[in-house]
Amino acid sequence: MTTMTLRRSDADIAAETPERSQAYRVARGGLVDRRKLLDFSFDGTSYKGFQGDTLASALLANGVHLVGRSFKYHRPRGILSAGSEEPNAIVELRSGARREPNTRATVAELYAGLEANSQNRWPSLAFDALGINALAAPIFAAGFYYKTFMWPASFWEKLYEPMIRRAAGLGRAANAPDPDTYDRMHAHCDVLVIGGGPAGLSAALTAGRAGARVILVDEDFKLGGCLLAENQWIGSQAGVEWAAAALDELISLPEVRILTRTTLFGVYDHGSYGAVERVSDHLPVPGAHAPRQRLWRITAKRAVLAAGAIERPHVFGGNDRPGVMLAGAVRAYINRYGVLPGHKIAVVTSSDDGWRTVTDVLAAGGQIAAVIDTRRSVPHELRRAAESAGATVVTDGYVAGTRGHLRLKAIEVVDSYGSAQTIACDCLAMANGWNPIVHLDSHLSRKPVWNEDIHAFVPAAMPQGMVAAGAAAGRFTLAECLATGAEAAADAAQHCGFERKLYPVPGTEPESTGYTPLWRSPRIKGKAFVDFQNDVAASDVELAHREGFRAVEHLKRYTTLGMATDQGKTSNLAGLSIMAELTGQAIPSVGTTVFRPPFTPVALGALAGHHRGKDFRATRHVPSHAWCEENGAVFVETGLWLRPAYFPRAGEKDWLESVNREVNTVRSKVGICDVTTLGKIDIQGRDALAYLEKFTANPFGSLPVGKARYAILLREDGIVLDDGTIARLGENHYVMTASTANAAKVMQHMEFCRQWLWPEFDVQIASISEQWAQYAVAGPKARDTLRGVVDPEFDISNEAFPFLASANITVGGGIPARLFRISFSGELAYEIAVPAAYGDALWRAIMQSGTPHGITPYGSEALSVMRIEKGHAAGAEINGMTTAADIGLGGMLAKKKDYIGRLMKDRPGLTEPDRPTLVGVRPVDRSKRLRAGAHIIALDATPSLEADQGFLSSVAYSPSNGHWIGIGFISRGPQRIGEHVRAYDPVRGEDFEVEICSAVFVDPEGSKMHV
Amino acid sequence: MRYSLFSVLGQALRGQKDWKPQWRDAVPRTEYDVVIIGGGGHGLATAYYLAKEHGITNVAVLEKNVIGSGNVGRNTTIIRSNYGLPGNIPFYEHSMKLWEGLEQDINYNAMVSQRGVLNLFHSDGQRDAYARRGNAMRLAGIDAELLDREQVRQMVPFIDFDNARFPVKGGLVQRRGGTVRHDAVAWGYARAADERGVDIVQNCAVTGIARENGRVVGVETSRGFIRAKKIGISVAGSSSLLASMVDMRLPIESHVLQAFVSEGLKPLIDCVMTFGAGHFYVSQSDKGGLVFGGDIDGYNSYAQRGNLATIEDVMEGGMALWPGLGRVRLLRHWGGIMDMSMDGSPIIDRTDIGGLYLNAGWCYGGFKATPAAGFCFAHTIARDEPHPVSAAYRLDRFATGHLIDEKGMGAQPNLH
Amino acid sequence: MRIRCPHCGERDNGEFSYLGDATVVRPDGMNASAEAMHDYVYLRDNPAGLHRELWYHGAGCRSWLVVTRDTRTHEIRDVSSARDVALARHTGDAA
Amino acid sequence: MSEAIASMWAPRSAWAGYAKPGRHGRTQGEAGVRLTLRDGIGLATVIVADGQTDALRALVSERYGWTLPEPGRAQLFRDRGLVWSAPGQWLAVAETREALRDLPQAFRGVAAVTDQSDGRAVVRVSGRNARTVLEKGVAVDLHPRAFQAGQTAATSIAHIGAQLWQLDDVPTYDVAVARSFAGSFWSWLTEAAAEFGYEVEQGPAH
Repeated sequence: MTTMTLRRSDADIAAETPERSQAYRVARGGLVDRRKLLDFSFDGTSYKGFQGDTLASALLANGVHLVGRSFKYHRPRGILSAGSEEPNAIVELRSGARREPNTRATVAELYAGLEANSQNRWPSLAFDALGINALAAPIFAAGFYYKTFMWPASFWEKLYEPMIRRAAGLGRAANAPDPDTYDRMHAHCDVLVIGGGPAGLSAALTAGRAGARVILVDEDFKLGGCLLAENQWIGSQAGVEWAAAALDELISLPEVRILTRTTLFGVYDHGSYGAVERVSDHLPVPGAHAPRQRLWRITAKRAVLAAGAIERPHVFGGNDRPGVMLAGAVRAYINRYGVLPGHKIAVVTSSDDGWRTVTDVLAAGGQIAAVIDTRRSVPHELRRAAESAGATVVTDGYVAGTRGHLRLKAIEVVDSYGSAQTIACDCLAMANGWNPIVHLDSHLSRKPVWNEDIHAFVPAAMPQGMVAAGAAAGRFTLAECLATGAEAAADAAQHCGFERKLYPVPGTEPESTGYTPLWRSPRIKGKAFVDFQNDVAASDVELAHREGFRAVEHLKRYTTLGMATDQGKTSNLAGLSIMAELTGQAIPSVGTTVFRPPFTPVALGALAGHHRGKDFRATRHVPSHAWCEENGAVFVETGLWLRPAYFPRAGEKDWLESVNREVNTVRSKVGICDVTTLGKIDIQGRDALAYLEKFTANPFGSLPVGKARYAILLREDGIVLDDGTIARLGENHYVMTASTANAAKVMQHMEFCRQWLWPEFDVQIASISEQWAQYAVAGPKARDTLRGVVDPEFDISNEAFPFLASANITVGGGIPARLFRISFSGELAYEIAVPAAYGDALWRAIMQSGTPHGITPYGSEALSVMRIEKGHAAGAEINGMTTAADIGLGGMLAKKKDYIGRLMKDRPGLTEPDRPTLVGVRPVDRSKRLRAGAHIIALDATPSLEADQGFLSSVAYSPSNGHWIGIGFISRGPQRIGEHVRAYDPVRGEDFEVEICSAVFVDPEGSKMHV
Repeated sequence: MRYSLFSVLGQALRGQKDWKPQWRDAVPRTEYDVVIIGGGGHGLATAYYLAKEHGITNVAVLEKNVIGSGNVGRNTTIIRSNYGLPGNIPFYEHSMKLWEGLEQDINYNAMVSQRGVLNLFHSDGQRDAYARRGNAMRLAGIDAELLDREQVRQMVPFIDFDNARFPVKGGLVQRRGGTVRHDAVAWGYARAADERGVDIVQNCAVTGIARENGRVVGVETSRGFIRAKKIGISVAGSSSLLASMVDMRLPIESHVLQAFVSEGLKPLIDCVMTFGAGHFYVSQSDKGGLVFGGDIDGYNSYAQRGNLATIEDVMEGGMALWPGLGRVRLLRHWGGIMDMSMDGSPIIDRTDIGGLYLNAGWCYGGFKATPAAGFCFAHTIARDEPHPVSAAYRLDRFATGHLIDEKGMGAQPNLH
Repeated sequence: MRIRCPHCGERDNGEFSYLGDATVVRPDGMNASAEAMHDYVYLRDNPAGLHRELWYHGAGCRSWLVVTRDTRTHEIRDVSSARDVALARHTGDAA
Repeated sequence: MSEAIASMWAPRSAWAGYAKPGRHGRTQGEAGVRLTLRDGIGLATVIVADGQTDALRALVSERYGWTLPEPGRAQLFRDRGLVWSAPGQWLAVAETREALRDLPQAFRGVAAVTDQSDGRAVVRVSGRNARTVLEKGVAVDLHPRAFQAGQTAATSIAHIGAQLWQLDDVPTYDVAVARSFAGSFWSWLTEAAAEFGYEVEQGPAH
């Protein structure tokens, strides 16, 4: 038997003298590496711990129990558990941009230099000013805020709410971008084993030996689960040794993947699972090129849920006092970490396994102050052992209250006769039975079922290939864990096509798991907490009952029970049991809480992975991108594309001057613009024309080979989907363009029509958007410019290649190209396409060829100005709400064919004469700047919704006109040309007179395109 | 007992012993003037306004589960009236006005918090669309401000202004928008309706709707037949299932929308903020949790849970907008079932069946509409004609083409 | 969610986009009525249970698929090529 | 055409501006991943006309000695052949674009052919950690029990549409993405490969 290295008085404990390093560390034993001493700090005080410690075990080794303040009452809180269920010991880990609020000290691995701070306290943890809230606890009952803070109404935002918000919340998030990276991994397996305790290890061994692809996931940094925390034997080996041997064998199996430090947080449909691996959280900072965490997206044919169970606290007065712990946690700190959590430890138990604590404490050299068993009969040998160690043993008793402030000093015990006594102790271990971890199987909306034998919810019929084993299935003995894990895995492997083979399970010591839970102490002194973190007391459950919040969902929402960061892992059942008692129902009749993913909280960064900053979404570059960058283009995000917006030149004072120059140059000389972003679709096949006739709203039957035509597409509801051009390259060969924004949508729609609506058509459709670099070359000198790049055998004169002509040509001495004579700008214009690898070369060649003609590159801004000058509808007009008639193209629609959208476009609401219709607008005072989004109202109107007559959709400064112009939708617009109205734009403080005019501001006859 | 600071203080001294159930758990009677199917926010508000505005108190609200267990308790608590189309604007503004006086009206603190709703934009086109919307709001007398990048930076300095894939160019803010404690809305309306005599019947599932001569006469329920002169359906998420009981097909699909909450944090963000270049919106609850969401999962579902692809999409949006969130942890995510309508707008109307009324199709915008939906649905039921502010929400608008399609997505519910 | 594309095998639902009800049939041709078109475009059974629905494997083989799925549990009973289903439907019309 | 212009007509690599030859990422030990940029290869979409699958099968066999692959399969010999890409659709692959130049003519009436040689950026991923790197982005099971040499998948990687095919059991993969996405794909690929160290090299020029 070992003894403690130091014996300390209570006064010493209260003083928390840091220089007495690791005073509570047992001399030997535990799984920490005592050769690796680590420095760390908590609230600015330095301590030492060992490799293999958690922050919690290291703090306990140093006698630190007080680690946090509660949410509402700011009560001092300590360390309840030794695992991820911890509600109390949550701290801010690290600092600066890496600060991690609400980190559970019980799972935070110790590393050299770890820095942690308590949270939700001011000015200090020991003296928290808001501790005064505890005094006001009689007022701050559940739901009190629904009943007050209502007068006067304006005070809520100004006074009450800011006050509440400052007081509420827990830790502080970092206030800088997260400097670390997050990785993502897709993994597939036959058998996923969740949990690396005895059941999980047994399962992984069985499935792995069968040859199945196995993934074993455990949230801990060490495999073994309860074997690490308990003194148990498997065959001739200590449990820990058996686990180590199992791990060795698993590592030797090539198809077994072991993921430690990995929490399986969510179960999704069809065998999809989410897990997060904390790759670098046990290090001061991630290594070079290493992520902080990695999201595992696992697809498994079968899963064995061996996640274990969570011990239940007792509900009695002051059960939240630092020093009050779960009994299993006390054993874990002793056996795994070599730490005695107290000098004089008392045990309150409703189960046989609580008595193990007595054995373990004594074995570690600790003192047992008392054992209170809430049951009538206790095995004699257990009682004798405790009494012979000097402990007071009370049966059929309970704990009513606790004493101490920042640390437990004594408990008030009531015996079976109802008489009370005070027993001094600095740690109380609670053993009230175990709840199987049913969280994961309830993620797919399965409700667990009540098992009266073990007084706990257990998984119901499991969803989609999952099966529970071991403690997670309510099979608590070590023998059952090993056996059920193996059986579940053997079945799973068999399902996946492997031989079902069970290996002999090694023997274990007999275990008694009998217990009769005490849901709450009959007499309670002080506040008895059900949900520690959210400060929900038994009295709050009573109040909820009184006010009619009796269903589990109401109870939870009214009291906030189970809604804290621990999701009520240690509290839900206690709340239900009290409500059951109050309503005279059985526990399952009150209801079950549906646990939501994630099992434990997951960093947002891990779920986002690579996709942040510039990598949030892909960036598509146009073929001329390199040239544009070299030449100082200003780029703009257009969907996923990055397009050159304009090309500033030295001496130009703002973007407008550059854009004006680009427009003027195009209109007077020549310009080149990268229009590769357009969708380009190749359509071939015997029925290509028949298909297009049904697909497009305007007729195409008469389009000859070598010609292009504007195309208008409707949705089936009669609204315009998109517009583009269709060129006929051959008898059964067309190429269509779609707008940049709608390219993917149009392609999907075409496939829908081909595959689903009209499968009988023999038509082949391929996207060629990426294959071709395509440039608009526009302006009076466009032909002269192109002449310099088009191979000489091709005649591109106006006669040979008139407006709307299209042809396959070659450039640069045999490079295949496509030439279309189409114009968005209203000028003599071409679009020329070459295979994208030659896009850069073509651009440079055109720039060179155009230099004598004064060519300018122009960007999306000038492109937009020129299309507005021509009154062409684009994205702001084809906005999903407008009909072809609305944008002035009603006359183009075919009369004699069936096509998508034909019937629905004629509904009365879409054909009303008052519908806002596309027209132009110009300011009466030509110096005024129009703004898109301004509404149109009559000159004498009082602004109101009823006065609204339309709005401006697109505006531009027109260098050709020398003033701002706009196009937009105005009720009966085309009939009101010349009328003056107001452009009403209060969000930008503008309201001035404008004139309704034709939407075509430049070359209304369209003669320039035809020269 | 009336709720006030004094009653709370008084009860603090008496150990909170005198509080009574906030509403009676009523046993259904055999006949009512009006039966409202659905004890969510809308159904309870409808019952309250039937009693308050129209003096109709012989009303039952039938809820298959417990009240407030549907979308009123599963949403992200946002209220706003920043719509752009004339069919929507007056309705949502009416709702906003009701929110502004709600707590005093029903004597229940639902924590209506007008902390502002900020919609970010990232392109000139988006700016113009928001300007159009803001101007429409201003025309209707609703507050709206267009902010430039620097003004946005002052409101939310922590978002990514330096390295963003889609740089923030500005925002549209409605300062009267904000959040409300969602559960309290259901409970508050329940308590206020109960006080006026409405029966709130829980655990009472409607299994059939009985008709005689083209008129409804009552409902079959798990607790027996209940006669009713008029029946209002207010069961967002399940509207099609109820409609199928009278052989109606609706322009609605049921879809799952996920919502998310982070661990509790000290105050970080003081408004509701929406990302304009991805699916992400966020606010912070009074308890400190960041409440956020994104796009619907996109497929028909009644399962109240979603899948990882959407979760990742939302988190990517969150990290892109607010890279300081990387180490903040997601605490919980869940799903609610939306009535996704064919134009993204709701229906408050009579049906072709006498005495049967429909309140449906709220997409993911139903919570903010709760007071006005109740108010207008009560009006429609009581007067047999639409209330002027909800007059556009007709069931036949899909046939007539009077669509209210704010997003311009057309007849595909999962795109709204 | 995982969808077993009949051409590509099982894939994550993120690769697919959803359109909706596959039981409604477009009233094709010049004789179609506006009323029938309205029903096709707007009205849905929206069942809680098995639902035949159209998905597009956009990030894979660009096939439209008819998926039979339970909307209460997301369980998928069948996935077929939409074109095959459509061709069978057309053949059925002719017969 | 002037001589000055003629000298300009050089194709530009889809990876130009993004990929830099040499060793990157983790510096210790041998690079775990080798990234070979495959420029100048020939690619073409072949879509069979209705009812012509048998005719196409015969044609590819007679004319090119290729096999028409079943769904999910790639039939390549010395970097030439067909990769299945969709029902009735294949991607023809050759070491040069010229090698596929006569395809449209050869398949006339049987299949529609569209050149995609410039539409895709192709990178060959090999080395010890090749599969692991791809598994970071590919949701398809690449384990040898599920995916072997001669198999292909059209899928998405980091939100970018991609087609990959496995060339051998080492394993070596070719990954093709749309050309305009090359920069973003490269950003993902190199971030995924950095922890193993990676070597970038230009593929053989043709």
